[in-house]
Amino acid sequence: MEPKVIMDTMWVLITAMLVFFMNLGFAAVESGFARAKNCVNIMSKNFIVFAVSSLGFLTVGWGVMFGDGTGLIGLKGLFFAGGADNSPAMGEAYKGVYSAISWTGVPFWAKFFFQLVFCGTAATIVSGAVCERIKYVSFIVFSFIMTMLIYPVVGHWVWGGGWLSKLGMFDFAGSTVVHSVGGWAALAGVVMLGPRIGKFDNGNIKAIPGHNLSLATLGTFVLWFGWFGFNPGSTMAADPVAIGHIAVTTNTAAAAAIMSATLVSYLLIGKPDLGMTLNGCLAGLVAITAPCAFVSVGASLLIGLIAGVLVVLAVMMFDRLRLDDPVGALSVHLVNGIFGTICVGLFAQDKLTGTATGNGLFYGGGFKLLGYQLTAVVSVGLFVFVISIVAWAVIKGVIGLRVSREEELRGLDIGEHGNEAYSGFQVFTTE
Amino acid sequence: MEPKVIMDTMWVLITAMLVFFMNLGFAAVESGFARAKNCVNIMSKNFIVFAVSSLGFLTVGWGVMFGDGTGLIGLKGLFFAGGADNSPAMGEAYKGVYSAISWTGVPFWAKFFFQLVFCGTAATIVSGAVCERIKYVSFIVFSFIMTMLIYPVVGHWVWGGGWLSKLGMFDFAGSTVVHSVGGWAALAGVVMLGPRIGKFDNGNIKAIPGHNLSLATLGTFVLWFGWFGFNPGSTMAADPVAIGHIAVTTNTAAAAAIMSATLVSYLLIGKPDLGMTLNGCLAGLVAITAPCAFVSVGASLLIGLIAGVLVVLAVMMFDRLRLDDPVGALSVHLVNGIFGTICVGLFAQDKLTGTATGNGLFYGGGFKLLGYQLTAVVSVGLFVFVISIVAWAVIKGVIGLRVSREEELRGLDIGEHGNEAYSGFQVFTTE
Amino acid sequence: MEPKVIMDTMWVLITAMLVFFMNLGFAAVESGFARAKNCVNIMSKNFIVFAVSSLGFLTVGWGVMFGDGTGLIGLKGLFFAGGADNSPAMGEAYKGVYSAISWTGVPFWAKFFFQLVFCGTAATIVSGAVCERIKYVSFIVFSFIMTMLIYPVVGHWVWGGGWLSKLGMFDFAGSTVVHSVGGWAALAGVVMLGPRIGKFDNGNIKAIPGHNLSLATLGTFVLWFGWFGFNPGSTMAADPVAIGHIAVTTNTAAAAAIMSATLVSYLLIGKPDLGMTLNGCLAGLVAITAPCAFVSVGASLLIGLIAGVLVVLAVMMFDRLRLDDPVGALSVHLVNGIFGTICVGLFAQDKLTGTATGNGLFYGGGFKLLGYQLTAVVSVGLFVFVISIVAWAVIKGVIGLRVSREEELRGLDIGEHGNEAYSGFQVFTTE
Amino acid sequence: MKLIIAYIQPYKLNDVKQSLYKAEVFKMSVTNSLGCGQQKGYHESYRGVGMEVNLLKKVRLEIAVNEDFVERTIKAIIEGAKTGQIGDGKIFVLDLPECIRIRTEERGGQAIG
Amino acid sequence: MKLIIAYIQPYKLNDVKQSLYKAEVFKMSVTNSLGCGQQKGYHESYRGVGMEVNLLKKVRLEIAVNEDFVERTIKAIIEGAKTGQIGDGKIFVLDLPECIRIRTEERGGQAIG
Amino acid sequence: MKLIIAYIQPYKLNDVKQSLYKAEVFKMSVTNSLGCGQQKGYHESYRGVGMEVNLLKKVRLEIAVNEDFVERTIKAIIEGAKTGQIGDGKIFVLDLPECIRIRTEERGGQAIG
Ligand SMILES: Nc1ncnc2c1ncn2[C@@H]1O[C@H](COP(=O)(O)OP(=O)(O)O)[C@@H](O)[C@H]1O
Ligand SMILES: Nc1ncnc2c1ncn2[C@@H]1O[C@H](COP(=O)(O)OP(=O)(O)O)[C@@H](O)[C@H]1O
Ligand SMILES: Nc1ncnc2c1ncn2[C@@H]1O[C@H](COP(=O)(O)OP(=O)(O)O)[C@@H](O)[C@H]1O
Repeated sequence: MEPKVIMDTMWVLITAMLVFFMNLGFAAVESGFARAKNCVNIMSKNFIVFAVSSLGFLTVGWGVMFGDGTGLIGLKGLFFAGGADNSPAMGEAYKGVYSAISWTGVPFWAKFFFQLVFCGTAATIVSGAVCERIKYVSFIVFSFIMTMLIYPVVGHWVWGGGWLSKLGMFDFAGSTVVHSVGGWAALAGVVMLGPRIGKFDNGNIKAIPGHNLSLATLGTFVLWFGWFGFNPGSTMAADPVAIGHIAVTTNTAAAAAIMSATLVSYLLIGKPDLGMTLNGCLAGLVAITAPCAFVSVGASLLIGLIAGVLVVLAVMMFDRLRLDDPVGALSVHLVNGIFGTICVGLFAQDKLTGTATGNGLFYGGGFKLLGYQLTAVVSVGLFVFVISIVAWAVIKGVIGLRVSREEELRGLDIGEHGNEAYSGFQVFTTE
Repeated sequence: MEPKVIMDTMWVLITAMLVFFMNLGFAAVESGFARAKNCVNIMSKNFIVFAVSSLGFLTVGWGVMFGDGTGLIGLKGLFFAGGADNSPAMGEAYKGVYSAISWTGVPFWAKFFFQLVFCGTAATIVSGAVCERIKYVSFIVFSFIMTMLIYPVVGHWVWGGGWLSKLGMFDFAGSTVVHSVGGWAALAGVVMLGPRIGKFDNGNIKAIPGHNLSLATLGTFVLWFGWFGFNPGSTMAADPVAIGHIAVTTNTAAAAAIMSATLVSYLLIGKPDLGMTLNGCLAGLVAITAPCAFVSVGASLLIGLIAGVLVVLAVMMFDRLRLDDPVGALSVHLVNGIFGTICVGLFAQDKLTGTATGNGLFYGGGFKLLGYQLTAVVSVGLFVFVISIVAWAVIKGVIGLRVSREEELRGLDIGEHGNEAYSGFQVFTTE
Repeated sequence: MEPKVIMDTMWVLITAMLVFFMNLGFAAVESGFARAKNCVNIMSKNFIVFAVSSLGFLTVGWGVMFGDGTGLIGLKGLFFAGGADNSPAMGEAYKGVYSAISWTGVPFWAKFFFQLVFCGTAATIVSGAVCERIKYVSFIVFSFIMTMLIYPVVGHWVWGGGWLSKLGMFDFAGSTVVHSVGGWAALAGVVMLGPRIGKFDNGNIKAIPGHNLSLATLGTFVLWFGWFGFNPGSTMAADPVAIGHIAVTTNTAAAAAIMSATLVSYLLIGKPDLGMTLNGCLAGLVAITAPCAFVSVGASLLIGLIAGVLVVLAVMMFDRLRLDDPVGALSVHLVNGIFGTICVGLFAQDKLTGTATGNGLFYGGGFKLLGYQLTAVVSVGLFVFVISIVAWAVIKGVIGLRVSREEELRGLDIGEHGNEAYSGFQVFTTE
Repeated sequence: MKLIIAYIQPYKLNDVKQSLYKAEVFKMSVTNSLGCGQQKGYHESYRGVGMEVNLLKKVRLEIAVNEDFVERTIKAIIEGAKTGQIGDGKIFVLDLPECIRIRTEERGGQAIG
Repeated sequence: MKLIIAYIQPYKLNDVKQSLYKAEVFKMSVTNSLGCGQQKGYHESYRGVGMEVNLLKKVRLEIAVNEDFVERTIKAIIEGAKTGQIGDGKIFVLDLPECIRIRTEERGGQAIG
Repeated sequence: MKLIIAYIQPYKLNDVKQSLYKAEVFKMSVTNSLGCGQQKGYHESYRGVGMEVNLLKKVRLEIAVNEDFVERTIKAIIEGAKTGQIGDGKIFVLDLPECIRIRTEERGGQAIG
């Protein structure tokens, strides 16, 4: 096979592996920010969720997302990724039912694997926001819905040849498709579940410190690392100039967000809170995900700085709104997923690394692109939030969403799994 | 040099690095499943074991495994990987004493490094099964024997041009060569050592919970991640179709095994035990290791489902058999290493990704291939178990195998290393 | 673009990602070797330091290091990596202001990203040595100086076309440029800060055990893993023979150092101390960093063995000298950075993997190369130590270096960040 | 003087502290403890092997008070800890012949507060 | 009533619980503790610097009983904890003038069990 | 016999052990504890939400001694723990009617040491 296919396949698979590795990062961040008594449960959720994604996306999700169909949903080759396909043939040469992704010249299963790890990321985002009170089985059921229906449908709109892509909306690596989708579904879950016992006792907000900030820090490093697969990999081709550029915009946004989040938390809280620094890093990464290939390194710096401020304010805002998100998933993925999507409309430079996005507002492109981006933000938000509320409601009705008060007090590790995370350690749980 | 050599070398080295990284995974899983008082010792064992492998495989192991020789053992270029070799020359063009591995066109040290990390994996598997009671030095000595003799001999049989490869037996990435070998050696160690104090007190089986399930979970994620080097890398060439296919069969088997192991443990134990979920993942990965390149994605799903069930039953069985394996190494690597080797004989499809394996039983190939696979299972099992028993026995005679009762009660960290793993933490050790 | 550029870019970016990942390793090792009460602070420092590096190296550092200029410092294209550049054009074809690095044919931002992660490593080395007593903000300020001035200047001398490179001194992957620089800056910090309370009470040396040796072990594994990016990646081109060779020399030195450090600590301390085993691994890796591409595998074994001995003796020596380095950063990076640089002068074989280093002393090259190496050791040592002392002194004068005694006793986590690393755990801090 | 030892449910610690403050009892020492009493334990399992856990997490309070504070202290603890459900805990009252404040070496009643 | 405090070897906890159950003593509180006694400590080292550890891990039991239970409780503890080797531990018996069950506010003897 | 309970600053544990050894008091039990007293607490925050921490880390000593050792033990503790600053801690002295050495079943005075 000619070199290009080989090189592109290597690039796609290696970056996909890095994105897969982000599952470890999410597991570590989310359990680290939660209490020791719920650690086994969070680890279990974050571990099994990728298994669920793998099966859900294989059996139906892929078909819904990439199958040729209407502007709203894929219809052909729906099940078991089993439609006709002659990858790595590209463009004209491609004969098959997954034409929306025939722009990349890698073998079929390489495409599938790369798309799968993105689907898994969207699903795992939900886990953190609903943790410390949700039933294990209820989360598993929702994850199946997420990976077989919710994510693939939005994915079809933006990356599967659906109406948003036709419209001219751009989301390079998934600020909307992955992070906002995960964020909206998480928000619906938080609303349906209500806060953890003691979080908002008699009117005032109580701090419920995470049990292991080492774990949370390592997890954030892993996510940062994995993002070098997430963004540069989304070229799905080893285009030297593009991947180099994206690696730097991605890293610069993260760095800037770390600094601004740390500074802002220092100013607002009085001390540089590690949790905020970590969330800041993730906020910058989420925000640069959509525009990473379309904006200059300078713009990525600016985007990062803003993202870092946004996330700190958002964390405090959600507390004020009495929305209990133990790990800051909403502030990171929802708020900055939206912000990042909008940034494309503001900072994009036409053909910067090849893609003809047209210019964003600040580069003389006017409101055209920005309008498309906002359309996506609103429509995706509406769709995902509504369908998720419905899904959570149905689950609540059939098997229930929340563990008993007694179980929540003792911890979900014993209640849901009969395990203890740190057997032998003296853990003092007074809430 | 022409592109193919460059691309293949990159692929071989990068995947080898991922496999190297699995050492971290094993260290985390095994120490996480053990008690805090033995954590330093397990970390030390899992850390030094790769150093031992590096030296053992360099000085002798490589030669024994790949040196031209008899069907049973390599004889040429035995020491210090120093034989004549003109890699990356391939096939006909190859002139050297390591012809069995001349089918891959990468430079010599790239071949060596890739094979080394596999040798290291086999050695590290033993560590977990014998932990919490074995003397540090005794383990080190055994690891030298393992990496200089036991592993290379079996490796020669299957991958070094030995009798099993000539016979027509297939083990793509090492269900037998790596995992069964590690498993059999571990079983011999477990038998020679006996159970930990208190494990089988007065007839009934006692649970000895691991001290850090966060660590165990992260470790399993790392192993899953590393397996994308282990299996797709075993092409030792960047063959796009093959590596994409293998990445997906590997992941699908893991996902299926996670689901089935979790479900079965829920049914048998009453709750979804995290330890079983994690072991399930590893079981699926071990089982798909031999057949990953020879079977369809559908078959990999089935193989995974079965592996997940097997591992849960095996964990319980070994307890009933009074074989004390603190981390489930036998259930994962031995049982599923055998199962995976057999799966080749059942599910293989001829030339699916190129290799002419012939068809397995379920694809009309009859019992021919299955027979070869079983021959390997039995012969390797006999050889490794017997030689390991002898090795352990000799070590026992000369330097002893097991720490004193007093040391075991206080913990091997203080006894063997004079260290504490979690200084400052209140660790309550009542067994 | 022709394959070579694509392959080289992939290699450069992927190895750069591995080096980035080493930040996690440093964070884990350093916090694991420190006490629980300072864990949040160390994690914060090691996390933010890469953000600082990213901004510092982008705004000024890159230009100082690679900008065309004098033998001492870069002058052109100084700010925001913004000079003229037509990468991936190479050698003759290159037109731009960063000609010193035009020997590699990858796009500009790929070069930048690769060099950035090395700069980050140098900065992060300081963190461990000064931990458990330094003010968060003071460390951040120093890190800016480090990444905008100190590191880039030395980098210019050796890798940026400066006087040492002209002289004929060789440092393949940075034993001097990265590790010694980090080590000298750390030494200056240790001198200016003084020891932790209680470390050298009334004349005798007190052990202050690290709080989490699991974390330290995982961190060392990650560093070992990352080093396969650090050394083989420094080819900045996917040269199959070279990268395979480097991977094996790197690993062999690490393995040998692990064995010798463990043995020596067993002989000197009475038991194989895990901390020494881990430091041994890092010592071997640092020592082989400069010579990895210039020496044989056999030589790397020898280099590793010596490095492992050196690090154990150095750790004990610094204690005797009343220099309090909680994590052994000086023994690892400074001592072995120097040793590794010298090894080039001793073990180098001309053109072994292409570079015309000339032969080292032991290969009949006489004292010529050795002389150049020693010149580098001395000049870099003088420059970095003096400028660092000045920098630390200024910071001390302006904002202070050290936290209050009361804060140090309670822990910097609460004092500097208002956080606790392990909320809920009973941590018994009697010093 | 008396030394009052109380075992309470961990999640009740804050309530008890509040009611003690209300009763102007400001000094106390708190230790985590495991308790076995009427309250039934729970079932855990690990890798397929079950185990009964009947040592439940409790918080142990130790409060030294002068005679005239004894009753209000007890009342305050009950007020804060009582739910009426098994597991609420116990209070033990011991005689305390002597008490010394290390800082001032004061002894007896005035050293307590 | 008496308050019995016992220090035992950690790995003896289960045996002591068994023998206490046999003696129909079902209620107790357990804390982990570090003890310094006749039993000699051990040597640790960290990065080349040695340290003597003479505070050994022990388990502390606190059991409140009525007078008629004192002796059988002591006997039960000894039965479960005794190995005849240094480090077995100690039992301390204190007077317990008052005992209150938080749940019911019962006092004295009937509150103990 | 007396049972001496002392709360001290954690970082003073070694000094106290030294002075106790000097006073020939070799046996003790040590537990970590959280204390609330005169010493003011500190402010923590987590993800933007503040919290007052007024339970400070303390070390709890339990030492059983014969009458003639009581005063020297108290003096030794004060000597080791006293800094003159708030937070130094407290010493409580209880009567200890009975003491048993599990290993030998000895009782009373000779079982203490
Ligand atoms: N006799 C006793 N001796 C020591 N501790 C006791 C005793 N009785 C109760 N406790 C402590 O009080 C806690 C609550 O007692 P329990 O019997 O469970 O609740 P209740 O008193 O409401 O029935 C126990 O877990 C134990 O820690
Ligand atoms: N006088 C004492 N005061 C407080 N605790 C004590 C005293 N004597 C013994 N202990 C506790 O009992 C434990 C066992 O005592 P030790 O002297 O080691 O064993 P033995 O009594 O069998 O000689 C000690 O570790 C300590 O925790
Ligand atoms: N009345 C009391 N009851 C129980 N513990 C006390 C009492 N008074 C003090 N303590 C313990 O002693 C510690 C030190 O007391 P504190 O009042 O802070 O110092 P000082 O006695 O020097 O004013 C407290 O943290 C607490 O653990």
